Amino acid sequence: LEEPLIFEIGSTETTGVDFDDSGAPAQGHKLGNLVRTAPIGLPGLSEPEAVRHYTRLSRQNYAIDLGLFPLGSCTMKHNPRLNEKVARLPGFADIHPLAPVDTVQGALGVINELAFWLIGLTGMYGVAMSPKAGAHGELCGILCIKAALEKRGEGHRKVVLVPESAHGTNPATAAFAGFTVEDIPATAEGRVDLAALKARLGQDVAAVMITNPNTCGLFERDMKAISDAVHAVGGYVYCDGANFNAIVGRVRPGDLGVDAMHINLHKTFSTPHGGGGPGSGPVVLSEALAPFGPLPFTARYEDGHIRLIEEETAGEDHPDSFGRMTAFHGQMGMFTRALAYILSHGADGLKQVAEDAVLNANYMLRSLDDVLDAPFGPSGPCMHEALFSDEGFAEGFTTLDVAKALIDEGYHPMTMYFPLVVHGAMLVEPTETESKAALDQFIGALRSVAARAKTGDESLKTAPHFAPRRRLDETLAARKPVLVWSDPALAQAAE
Amino acid sequence: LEEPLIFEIGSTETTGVDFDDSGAPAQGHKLGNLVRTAPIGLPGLSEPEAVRHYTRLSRQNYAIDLGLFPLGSCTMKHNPRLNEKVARLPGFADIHPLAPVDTVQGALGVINELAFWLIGLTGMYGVAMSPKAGAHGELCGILCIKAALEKRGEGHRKVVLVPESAHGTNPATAAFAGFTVEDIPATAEGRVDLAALKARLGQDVAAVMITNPNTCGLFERDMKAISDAVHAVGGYVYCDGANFNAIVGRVRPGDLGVDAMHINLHKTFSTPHGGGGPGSGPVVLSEALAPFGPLPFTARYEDGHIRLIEEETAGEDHPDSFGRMTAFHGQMGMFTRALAYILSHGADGLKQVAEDAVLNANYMLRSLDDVLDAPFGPSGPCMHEALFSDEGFAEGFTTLDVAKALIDEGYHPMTMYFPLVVHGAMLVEPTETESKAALDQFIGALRSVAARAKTGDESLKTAPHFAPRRRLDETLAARKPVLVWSDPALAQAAE
Amino acid sequence: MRYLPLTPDDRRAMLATIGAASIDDLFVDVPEHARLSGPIDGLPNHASELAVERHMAALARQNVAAGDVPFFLGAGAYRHHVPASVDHLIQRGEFLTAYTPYQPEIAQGTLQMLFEFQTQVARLLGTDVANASMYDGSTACWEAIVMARRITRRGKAILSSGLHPHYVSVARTMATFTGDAIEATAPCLDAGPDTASLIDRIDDDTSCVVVQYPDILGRIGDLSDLAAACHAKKALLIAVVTEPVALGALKSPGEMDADIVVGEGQSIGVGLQFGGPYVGLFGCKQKYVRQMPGRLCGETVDADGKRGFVLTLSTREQHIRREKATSNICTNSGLCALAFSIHMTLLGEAGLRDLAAINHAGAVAAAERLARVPGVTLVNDAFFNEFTLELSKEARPVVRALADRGVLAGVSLGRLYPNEESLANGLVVAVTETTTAEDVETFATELEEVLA
Amino acid sequence: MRYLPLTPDDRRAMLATIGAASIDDLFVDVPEHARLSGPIDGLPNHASELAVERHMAALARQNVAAGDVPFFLGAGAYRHHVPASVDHLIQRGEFLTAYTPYQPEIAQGTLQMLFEFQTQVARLLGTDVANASMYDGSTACWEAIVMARRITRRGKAILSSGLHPHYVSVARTMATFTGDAIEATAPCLDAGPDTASLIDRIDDDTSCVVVQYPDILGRIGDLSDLAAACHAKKALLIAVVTEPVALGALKSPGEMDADIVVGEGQSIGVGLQFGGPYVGLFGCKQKYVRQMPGRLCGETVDADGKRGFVLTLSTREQHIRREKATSNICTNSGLCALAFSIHMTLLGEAGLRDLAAINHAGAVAAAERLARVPGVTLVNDAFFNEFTLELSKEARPVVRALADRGVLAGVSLGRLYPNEESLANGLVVAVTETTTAEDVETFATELEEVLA
Repeated sequence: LEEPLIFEIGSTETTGVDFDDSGAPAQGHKLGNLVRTAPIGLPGLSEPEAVRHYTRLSRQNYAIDLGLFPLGSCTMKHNPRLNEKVARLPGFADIHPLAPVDTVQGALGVINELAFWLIGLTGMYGVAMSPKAGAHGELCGILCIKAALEKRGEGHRKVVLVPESAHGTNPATAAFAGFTVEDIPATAEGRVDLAALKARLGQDVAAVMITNPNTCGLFERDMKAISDAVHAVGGYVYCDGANFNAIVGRVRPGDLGVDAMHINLHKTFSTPHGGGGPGSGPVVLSEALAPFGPLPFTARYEDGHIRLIEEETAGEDHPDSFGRMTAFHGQMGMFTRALAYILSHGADGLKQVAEDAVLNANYMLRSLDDVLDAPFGPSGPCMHEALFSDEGFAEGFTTLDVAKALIDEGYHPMTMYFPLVVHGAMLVEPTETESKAALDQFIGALRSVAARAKTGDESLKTAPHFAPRRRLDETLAARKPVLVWSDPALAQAAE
Repeated sequence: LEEPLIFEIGSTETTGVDFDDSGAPAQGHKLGNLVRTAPIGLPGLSEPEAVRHYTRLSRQNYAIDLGLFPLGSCTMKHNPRLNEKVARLPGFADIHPLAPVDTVQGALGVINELAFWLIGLTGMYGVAMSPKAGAHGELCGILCIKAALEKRGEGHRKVVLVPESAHGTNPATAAFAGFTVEDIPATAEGRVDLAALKARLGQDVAAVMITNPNTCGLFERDMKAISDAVHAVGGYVYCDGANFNAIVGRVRPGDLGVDAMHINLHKTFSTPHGGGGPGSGPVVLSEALAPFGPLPFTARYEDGHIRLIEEETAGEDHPDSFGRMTAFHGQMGMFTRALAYILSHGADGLKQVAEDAVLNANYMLRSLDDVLDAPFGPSGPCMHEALFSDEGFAEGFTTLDVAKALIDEGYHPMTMYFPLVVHGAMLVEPTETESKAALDQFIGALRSVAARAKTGDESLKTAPHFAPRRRLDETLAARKPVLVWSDPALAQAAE
Repeated sequence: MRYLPLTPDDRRAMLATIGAASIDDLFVDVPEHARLSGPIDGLPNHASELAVERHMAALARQNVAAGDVPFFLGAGAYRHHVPASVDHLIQRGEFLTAYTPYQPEIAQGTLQMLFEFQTQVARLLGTDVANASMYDGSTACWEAIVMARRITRRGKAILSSGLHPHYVSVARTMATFTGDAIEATAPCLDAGPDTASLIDRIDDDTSCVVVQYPDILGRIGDLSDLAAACHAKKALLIAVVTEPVALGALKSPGEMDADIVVGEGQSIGVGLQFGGPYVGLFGCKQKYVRQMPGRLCGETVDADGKRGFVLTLSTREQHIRREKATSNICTNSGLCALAFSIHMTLLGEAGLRDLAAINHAGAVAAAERLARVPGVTLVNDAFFNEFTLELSKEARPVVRALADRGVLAGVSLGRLYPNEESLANGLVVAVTETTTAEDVETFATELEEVLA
Repeated sequence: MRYLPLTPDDRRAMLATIGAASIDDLFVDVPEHARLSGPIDGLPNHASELAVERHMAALARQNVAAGDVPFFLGAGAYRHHVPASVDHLIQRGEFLTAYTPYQPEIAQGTLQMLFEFQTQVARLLGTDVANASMYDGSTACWEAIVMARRITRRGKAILSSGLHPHYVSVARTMATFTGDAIEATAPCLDAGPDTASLIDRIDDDTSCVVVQYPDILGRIGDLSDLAAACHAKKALLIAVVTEPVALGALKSPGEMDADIVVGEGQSIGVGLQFGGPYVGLFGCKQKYVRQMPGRLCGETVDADGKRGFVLTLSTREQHIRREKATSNICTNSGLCALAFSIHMTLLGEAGLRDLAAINHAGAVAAAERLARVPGVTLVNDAFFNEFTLELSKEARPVVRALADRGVLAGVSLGRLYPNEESLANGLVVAVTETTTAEDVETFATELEEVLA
């Protein structure tokens, strides 16, 4: 059954919300000459219709709750329902960001306690909690670096080195902050080329941005040596923490010389993706960078009272802050969820998380490397994700075909064509919340699809066949973008 | 994708629940010689696996949230989410039925306030709140009648008259309480035959049980005359309130001489069906029967304090009570939902509920009576449900075929083969929470299926084709009942 | 009106299709005298969601939630921690807003769940089979007595003095009308249950003996001899379990040869809810399956030969049999059964055993602590997570005094047995995994003050 | 560990398949010095769900929930009643646990919702198009400034003194690094907004003028002249709406020819949540669509010709463009956008207009009542649901004193502008449909005592 758009079934006279009559006394307004007169065009549905519309829509989605979601680098793990429950406690969900500080001590306590854990797990010095998502966190880290350089009078350092396998956000962030981005090459085994990096380092380098574990699913063995070399020339080390889930509880980035790292709370600490956000990207900072972190900032005083540092007190307590990145405190609703997740696992459980994530990925790698090319397979174990290429597919068959065929097998495809360093890359990340039985079932499906790609089964080219939609015309969408609904009757009348 | 059973995917060593170590000190037990030693055989799943199992299972169900659910006599209407929310407030969900009465005044307040509404809406004298479901409520009503008769010294009255179109629970209830059940015939237009009833009345008649509106979807015009006649011979009138939703806010059964009526809270007041309960069946009582109502009983005293009448105080306040029907206070969780529903609608909204339910049913009746036989259509308007028969279907085509074909059209079928008074009955109840657009779509689907039944389209016989399962072999299930899972490996080994 | 989709335009158009001039025309069969013209006097009109939520929340705040105070009530309803995922899953519209699975092709979700539930319940109770749930433990108990009558064709049921008095009351009420004989007495504050007395009283008119395990005072006794004694007289043994968590630590009644085992499943997945809705568990031996009341889900195959599930043996039920039905019941407690089944699946055997061990250990520690309070004596020899204290004073006012001090201290036997002087000083105390050591200490301290 | 399905047996079997002797072998690439052998010192170990829930609930209880007291805070975040069905629907696993819809064939639910959201937002803001949401209003505002720079190739943004100071702060922070010029001043306690002054300052270097509507003091002014003045100088007008409910009563910025309209959508569907997650609204004129930041959902067809939706124009985005992207953003606020869209669908135009009317009427009544308190002057000529009072004393201590008396009285301008002496006595007060007449009366009474 096709689900129509709300504009096709709703009417501007229908509402699913009632108001008490007493609420609207008929007296004069104070809206000046700005009273809205023109219609808005917002359709309404009664509650039964609305519940049905959105319930039906939801069923056209794939989701973690329905099956394994092997998107490499995206870390689709189980979202515990306890976290949803605690985030909805009125004491968290129903408090205002500008409420008097004495009335929100518990909320500040959550921020403080989460900060304590993030610092402890990463071995860093401080943490900026307010960034709204991973990319926002990257920006925060880079801004800290820029502020630190300027404080040192080295604003002339304009180069940020980024490995070619980096997430696209890394160069985008550096460029946004006014830096010049230069690539660092990779070795044949998929890691940063330390020698090449060292050769490039100099007084113009502000920072390197490295993802570790990297986007090929490998740990950067030379991380400490890289950090030392960068520090030696006066630069800073930014670590993209997107893959922190592979090492949480087992490795502290602070021990490897990292100066700043954002943590995607949804990846490592299981806040829900929600079909594309909201994210949350706190940034842990080294002692060198912490003074520059953004407002607002929280600190626990010796009497146990938690005080919020905002503009009015920053001069005293946090004078070098580069300022505000967002209106309020950050993603409080994600903090409560992440804290509940962290407390549930504890230090021992988080270590197990990393171990099981890595174990599941290696099991995937070794269960498939006879039918799929694993370009870095010979280099040794992977971390939390397994990387394959399209090497060996029949002429004209692509990673896209394999991905779409997996849909027909009942799965969401893996990440495709990323990282760019591998041709037709397929990046598979099972996460630690999949059972062995679930992995075996997926491995079976992917083996079968891979075999069809190798033998050139034409039906792959038109997959998916059993999804709510067949392949969609993305070119058409981009060429003549239709971003809002317009009434076809009106459109026709206008012609 | 097939979803395996928990016994096929779980293990007795796996758990989705953690406990704190501190909770279980290793000390001596006090279990005597009854420590369990044998394995139980209960498989466990981790939380991610469990969430996925039950989410996938749920998707094999049809539900009101997915589409129109035209089950006549079952009243599948929208379940407001507000009601779910209030029922989960800790002050309702987390209180013990034997908590000191002073600590549960709000809960007693809910019971009292709902009782106030039920009495007001029905025009009756009192209400027994504790029956656990409609059938339990019927039993309660009949027990009140029996108690009243015995108090009058007329325990010899052993006959309960029941119309042939009655719900099967009516005769079952009367029989369970030790009465002899006799049928009352119906008129050609589908109502109780008043003359035949009067002819049968006498000193042996304890009560009549009448459903009004009746199971043919018609209002019993002669209800008051029936009540008067029954009362004249010393009997009582039990009204099955299953269809009260058709008249709520417009007609008070108390005005028609009813002595007892149960109210299915899920039908009239929208508590969720939940795939088969829990129900709730409060019974409103006339002044003649109220003294015999079951314990516990609540009453509001003049100081506004609500007191619970249990065994210890019944002698004083409620001496003729026939006793307890269930351990505690009844379905409190359903009371909170029903009260929220009632307060949301109010007296004006509930009247609208009845009107829209009746309007929707008549629209259905008149939009289909050209393609389906409507045996009582000529008698005039129906109430909340429209009744059709299989008259005119091609040879060998049945109501069952039409029902199963509706599944392929994306709908749950209507009630089939009930009431028994009509051949191949199809009882369609849209309820008031369906939009005109939803009705039109369903009418279109049913018209098309009806046409195929009339022309004898063979594909109907094997429907459904597009459901999670094809027609299931119910005979096999009943002949050799398999009610629990047993490990096929063990079963094979045993052979 | 937010729940009513029809617009005034819709209503006009539909009346036109019907050929009626007004809504009143559709109510033409209602006699004039019974028609109300406007909304019913004295009842308020509709309210916004915000107003209703405020009103209900204000009522909720007048209650003391168990989680907010030290809490020790049991006696047939127990406070356990229910994982958040349980409540999340039962609220999925596909479960919450589905009907009884009479159309199995589009109800396999509910049906498979019920099949899993039946198997879990049968294994837990130690019976061969189980049904798809009953209203609650007390009605399941009564249905078991009726079932024993059907099987034995005898009319006398002997109820243990350890059976929950509300369960006894339900049985007595119903028996008044059906003519069964119910033998029941109040318990004594003995250290163990009344097994020996029950064995003595079984005779050739006895349809069944009903015994609670653990009993209302928290006592536990071996049922094997009782079962043998019943069977020697061709009577049935019905065991009642009001705390299913106990079966994670204790032998099941089925293992001890009980014929029918019923229970209150509320402890697993459902919560306190002031007494309902709860979920009745009902299991029995295979040979009695066709005499079982309630809904049953069975395995079968579809037209393609695939495994599927259906409601079965419905020829026992009222919608087919009318006055010849085994019971007048036509609902089960489906959503509560789902909650039970999900929670049990999350626990698994390992989790259930751990849960039981923690409950028991907590109860042992609490019993020892409370027994050290001057004026308090522990009645039980053996117990699971609930035990009875004999106080130096009448327990009812003590419970009220402790409530005023913010401790919900247990259930006084005076409330359960208002007419039994000998029980007036008895207090039944339950301890679960939700009880902390601080809760126990607070209770002990306050109790000492109140008893002083 | 309840979230980890692997059993010890599974782990052994999988290591065998991999050919590794132990888990440590898989971490061989981590240098010795960086490997931690056991769990990290000083951090506690795992905890039960019960323990975690208790801990979090204890923290939650240390906060004063807005619903428990008379509450008048706004200034960029508003308390509105969100229907229960909104929260129910966004918790469906298929929405909650889905990823960004990069595989459109199995993500039509999210995509169609986003298309509906974009249309709702565009209509509400009065723009031709809208994107699939931004982090929040403040970041959307900054992205709009950057977008104006891209379009005009000019580097100076003029910010109205009525723009939320946190929004100004975000713009200033970011501009520090990007080199843009930001002109901004603090507001004066005038009765109307600073439109005239803004018009005067537009010059040929101006990329955009940013104006809030209603502004931080709750004032509302016609944007038409300002738009014309901008366009005369080839600058863009960016309008910022922090209270979208206002647009149910007021002309939209788009109607008054604003080029880009951004907003904070939190009022609809999302709730207060101590500041986040919120949902940024972003709409603009059709001609600027390819310069928009953020995700966009577009209509297309599938291989069978059926209508479907995809993320589109992603060539603007970082995962394709890397350092040439329009923004470094790679998430939207999907679930909050869903909540917004569902709530807006439930409201519909009629409901939104009613909601706005009730908010406004309540605010008018409250302003009149509060202005009668001695020592209180109403600043605004016109306002929607928020207005500014000038008190006879410094507002910050007054707010604290009222909090001690159980009234959350509004946002003091001293908190927002700590360095502006002239604003110290200003108090911004918001009134919504959740504010009762009793709340207002309590506020007025307590305020009178505190000011006395």
